[in-house]
Amino acid sequence: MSGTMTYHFSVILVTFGLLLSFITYAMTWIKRSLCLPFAVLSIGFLSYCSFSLFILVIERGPFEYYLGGWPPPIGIAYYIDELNAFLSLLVYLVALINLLCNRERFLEKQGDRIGGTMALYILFITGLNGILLTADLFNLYVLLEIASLTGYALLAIGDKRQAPFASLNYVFLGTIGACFYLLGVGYLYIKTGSLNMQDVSRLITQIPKSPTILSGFIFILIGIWIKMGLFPFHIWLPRAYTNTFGPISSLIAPLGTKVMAYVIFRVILFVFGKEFSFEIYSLGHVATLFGVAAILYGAITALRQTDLRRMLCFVVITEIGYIVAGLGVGNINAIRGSLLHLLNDVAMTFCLFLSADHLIVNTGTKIEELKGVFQKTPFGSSIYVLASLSVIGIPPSPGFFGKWYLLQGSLEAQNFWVFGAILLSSLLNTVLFFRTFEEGYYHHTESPSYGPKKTSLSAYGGILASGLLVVLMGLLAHPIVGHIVDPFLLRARLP
Amino acid sequence: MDSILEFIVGRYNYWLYILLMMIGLYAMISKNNLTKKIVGMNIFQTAIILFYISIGFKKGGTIPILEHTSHAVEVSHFVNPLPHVLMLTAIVVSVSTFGVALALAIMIYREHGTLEEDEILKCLEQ
Amino acid sequence: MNEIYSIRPLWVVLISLCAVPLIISTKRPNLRETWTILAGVLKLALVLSMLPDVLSGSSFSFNILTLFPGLPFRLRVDPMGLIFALVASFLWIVTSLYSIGYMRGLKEHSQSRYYAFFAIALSSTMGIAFAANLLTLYIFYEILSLSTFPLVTHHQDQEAKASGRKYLVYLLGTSIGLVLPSMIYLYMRFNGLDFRFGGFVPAGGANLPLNIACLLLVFGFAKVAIMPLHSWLPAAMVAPTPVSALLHAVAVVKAGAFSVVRTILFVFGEGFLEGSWARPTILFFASATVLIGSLVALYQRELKRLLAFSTIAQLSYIVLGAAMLTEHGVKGGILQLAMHAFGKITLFLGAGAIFVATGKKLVDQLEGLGRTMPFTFGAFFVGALSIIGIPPMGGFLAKWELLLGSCQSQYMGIMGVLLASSLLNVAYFIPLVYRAFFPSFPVEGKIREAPLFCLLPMLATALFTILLFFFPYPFAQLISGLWSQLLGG
Amino acid sequence: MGWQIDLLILLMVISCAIAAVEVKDLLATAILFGAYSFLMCLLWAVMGAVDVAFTEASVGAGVSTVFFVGAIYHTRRRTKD
Amino acid sequence: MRYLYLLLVVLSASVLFYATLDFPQWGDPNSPASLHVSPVYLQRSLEDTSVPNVVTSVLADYRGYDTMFETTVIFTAGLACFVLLRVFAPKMKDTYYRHIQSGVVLHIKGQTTLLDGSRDFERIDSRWVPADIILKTISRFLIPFIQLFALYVVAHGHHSPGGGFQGGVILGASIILLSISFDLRTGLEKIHERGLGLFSATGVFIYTGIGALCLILGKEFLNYGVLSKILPVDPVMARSLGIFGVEVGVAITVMAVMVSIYNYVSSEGRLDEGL
Repeated sequence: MSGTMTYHFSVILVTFGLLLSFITYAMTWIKRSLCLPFAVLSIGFLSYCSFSLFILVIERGPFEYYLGGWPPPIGIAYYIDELNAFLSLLVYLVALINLLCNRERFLEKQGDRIGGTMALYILFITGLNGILLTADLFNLYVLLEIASLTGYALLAIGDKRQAPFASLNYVFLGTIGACFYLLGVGYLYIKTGSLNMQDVSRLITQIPKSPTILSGFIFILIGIWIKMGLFPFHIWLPRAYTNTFGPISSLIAPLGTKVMAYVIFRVILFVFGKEFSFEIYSLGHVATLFGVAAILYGAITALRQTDLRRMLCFVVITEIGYIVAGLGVGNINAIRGSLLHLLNDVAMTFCLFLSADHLIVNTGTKIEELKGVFQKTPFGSSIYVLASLSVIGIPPSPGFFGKWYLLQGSLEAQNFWVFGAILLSSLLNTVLFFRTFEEGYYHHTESPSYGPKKTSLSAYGGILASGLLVVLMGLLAHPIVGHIVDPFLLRARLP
Repeated sequence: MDSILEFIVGRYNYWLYILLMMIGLYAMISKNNLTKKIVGMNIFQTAIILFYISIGFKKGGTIPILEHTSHAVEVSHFVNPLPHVLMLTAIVVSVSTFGVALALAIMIYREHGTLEEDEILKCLEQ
Repeated sequence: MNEIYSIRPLWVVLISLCAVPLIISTKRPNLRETWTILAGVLKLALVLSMLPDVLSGSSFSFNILTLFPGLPFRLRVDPMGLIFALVASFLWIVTSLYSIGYMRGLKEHSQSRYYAFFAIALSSTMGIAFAANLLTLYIFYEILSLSTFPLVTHHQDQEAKASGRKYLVYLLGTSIGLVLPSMIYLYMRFNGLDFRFGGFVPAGGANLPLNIACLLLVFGFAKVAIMPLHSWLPAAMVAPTPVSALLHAVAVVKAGAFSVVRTILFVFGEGFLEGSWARPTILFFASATVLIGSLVALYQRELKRLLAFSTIAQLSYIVLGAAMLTEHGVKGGILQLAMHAFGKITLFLGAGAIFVATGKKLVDQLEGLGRTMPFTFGAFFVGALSIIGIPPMGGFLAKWELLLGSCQSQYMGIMGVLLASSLLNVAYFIPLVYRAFFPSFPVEGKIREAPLFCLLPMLATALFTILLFFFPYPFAQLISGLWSQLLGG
Repeated sequence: MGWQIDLLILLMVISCAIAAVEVKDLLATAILFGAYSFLMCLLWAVMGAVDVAFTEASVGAGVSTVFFVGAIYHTRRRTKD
Repeated sequence: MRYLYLLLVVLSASVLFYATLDFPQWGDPNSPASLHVSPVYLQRSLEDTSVPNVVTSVLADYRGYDTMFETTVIFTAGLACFVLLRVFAPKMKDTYYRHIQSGVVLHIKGQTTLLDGSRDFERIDSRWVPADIILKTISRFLIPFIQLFALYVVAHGHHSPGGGFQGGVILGASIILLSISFDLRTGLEKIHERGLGLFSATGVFIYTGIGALCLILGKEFLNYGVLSKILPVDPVMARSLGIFGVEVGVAITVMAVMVSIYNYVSSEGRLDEGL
């Protein structure tokens, strides 16, 4: 029994996610005060499940799960390997820490609608989790829709004037992205007849030079790149993440774009195959071009921003640029670097947004309003400094390791565009973040009249936990690459 | 000569679906009124559903409902059911997005008093 | 030459890090200062405990964790590292005592932050000293520049902001912009960055990218303040004096010099550098720095800026010594690393004492202070002599070795540079001290000596500069051991 | 005979779509949008997708038109472009 | 700016057109799509699930997981409208009462509670338009039949086109018809917001619950065959019953969500008087 029980573990994660979110919503009509504690408990339980799933996968290696008992081409299958189990663990950790850290602010902001918001919160994470684990192209579309629908609703909570309009723009661009993805899947379906990833990749190799497969490839890529917020399609990202409610931006900013970045790797390496997409469709040049453009655009526009959280959004765009540039370079070190950067980036962006949100609560959203914040909340600002140093890429932090592999890969591939762009953006990031440090550090008032706003103990605990997560990811960089990233690359038959 | 005609007859449907998609996409991108954009979005989604259904269509195939007969099922008599299942989901997804977009439009109207994008952008600037 | 695998080097690095939480948490100033000094004493004791084994030729090493395949985060104690560690840890104790007097004398604000970042800076200096490969050195190098930033900008005023910005642009910019790419290139080519006697780059210096990598590394470690990238050092003089005393005379700039010597001797080695065009360029820039540094020091009005430019000149001695690649040249360079530390720290402590006692900063304000502050100016005179290289002071030994080395190497021009710069040293130090003792006009006003806490450390370092001339016990033996391994290794 | 009907309905669908997008009055858009959905459902019925046609008729033509009219009721009816 | 959009649209149209060159003929029976997986569905549907309508069997059994997430999507839409639009704060508002016999209208300022007691006063909306009597009687007459038809559609999903979604929507539409022809308050009296919320949650809960039940009984998630352990039927009938149970769950959720979205959209979240 225990053998099958652990085998079923993968689907428990998503199923209980759904069940618990329905109960959380039902709680608003049964006993409204129970909603928040119930949500916190359920996310805690889900994180425990995802942790044990991760341990299970590390021990027994990847495995497949047939939904409804039907083998893949007929039914839908799950495929769980080390990388997506670890990423789903990160998703749950981020959600748990974020909720623990901002419980009071959610309650104070949403009041009686807290049950619905918490249900959306859990559904968002379950949707992301489903995207990570599924091995069926159409199921990926449906989960994509759940994640973005909950994303639209959550992002609309925020200041009344800006958030709904930003969220509606996100709806339009997100729907275009999802429909392009659906169109791409349709094109693959019309030529291959199946929807399972492995099945489709097996059939595609038999019909290499077909315009339908090529345009299917193009549309799937464009669709996911819109959801990822890559450079030319990033228009929705800064406005959506800046005007929303603080804790929600620190939930969606680190997770939304990164899970879609994982989908890019899954689709290119496992559905179309690396040699297929790089040689025949010359993806390398396109991805490098877009990646470098994203890096430079993100770094330069971030310098011009006056609002702190808007500046961080452009940092997110730069990070996405790193990941895509690494994919564009194509050799094993660069892809290893971009995958590692993807994992580290979840922790870094989360810690950055959480601590920046803490600073914004105490001072104001503009950067020059950050005067003397280092003295006012020394603890929150030190975690903010830790996170930004990791984004710049100071050695002991996780950001450095990702950059190291990316630089090494691009040097081996003689791709000096990517090499130069990464170095230049690190320097621009340094200037960027030290500008905020100067604001916070220099305006030292002799008698600090105002202490930090009544931030509760759990808020400090949450920020500390996110800081520890970043430090841990830094120290564990080598084992992460060894046990999680390399097996994924091995299975993708990379040279 | 008839091969070209036959080629066209075999594909004019897809070209008209593409035209429909582009109407939706164009409306969604270029229209100034937010409600018009929402309508464009829905047209775009239904056009893709149309494309999927036409993948499954077979000439001479009836609706995929089988009777309890003795002999084996002749596959070419029935239309391919898989796209229909997929498109049931897509329709529900398009209605849900439609509902959420309308809710957002109402929120925007409650705050800004207008649904014209240029007026909203102007008063967001101050 | 056996390898002892022990955790001691890690303890040396971690001691002051453990002191940081204690420093931040204690409220009472006296208890807080005792933590700093206790950490300093413990660190020195641990470093000294490693001395006998290293002298007998063995070396300690400790593997903390693997960062990249074939590139561990590894500490390894060898004679050169030990010299630098000895100097830094001893002078940390001296400077902590001094800064108690200084900070209390001027009633500076947020002193616990000051001591905490001081401790972090020292632990990263130890890390640089004991780094076993280029990446570990780079990691500690970055932490050092970040932890010294709040110290340099301690006064948090407009001037501190400008100099802090320049400090960071130079140090972080060059380390990310220049050192990182060359390090990655080396790792890519030799997939390993461990320091090895005689360098791990194969002989044959005609290879262009390797030359460029060598130059990038030498100029990347901008803390050594070679001419084009030197202007952060005078700007950093806005810091409180104990910071400029320890950091900008001993820890930070010596870390830069130490890293450059590591790259020249332990990464590229003489096999590669003999034929390469990188070596003459380094020599040219270093000698240019020596001459121009000393010349500019002549025209400085502010005492600390004068000392800063003299430090820039003296640092390039070390680079010159290493780049000569002759036995005496290398010995002289490393000896200079130690001797200059003691000499220069005495000068800076003297300048601080004058500032605490009289609040005077400019050179020509020092007229006639020697009469009323005999001890300060006595120590100042001793330090100046050691910098110039007059026999009874330690500095002479280093200069002597350097001159011998320049004879051995085929670049005779270096001897001329060294002699000219010694003359320039005399030109800007001796008149200053002379005018202090024999003023041209009588000095009015009652000026008392500096507080005891400032005087004692200064006199101690002055005493040491003299002692080191007669018993250069630990450094001479360490260097001779080092050279035999370089040749033998 | 089949493909002529199919082409005719398709052309009507396209004209409904263009009209729905171009007309200025939102209520007219709602009605046209309902007609568009209904014709679409007709097209699918012709193509044998009976389930999907039924759903589109009830969901597309029915409920979303009601939501659309409800939303217009609370916002403005005239549009600028 | 308009030409840039036009250019974008034409560009994507050209890529789409470029792809159609390689498409199989429209409606050609042996196109790859209808040869690879769909024959399996057609042939095995009857003996696996004894459900003649292949679409329903694929919908709820072979690819039942998709439909579960589809129901979650519709549930999320209801949730989003609740979170975004619902306003709980009762604004102090004027209320209007009309004396039924004489037609006199009382305008009471700022008092929200109902005027107590007398039956000869009826509450009316501020923008009161007398609901057309013809409309009211017809809708009162029609609604039961619509609901009956809806239940038929849900129940008969196995044999004829229809099923959970269509039935749920029609059921919801009947209640919306009630709210439109009378006014939202009467619609709310028939099924209150609390009921709608609970219904939408229980519907999806039923669907996922059945799947979890199969999991607990040992087989994979949503594998209805294993229900034969607890139901006195053979695995094939168990599958068909599983499909029916799932369809009922879907119908409940869709009905509740459609009505609640209408309520929130038409009254801007205040749930006072609708259209």
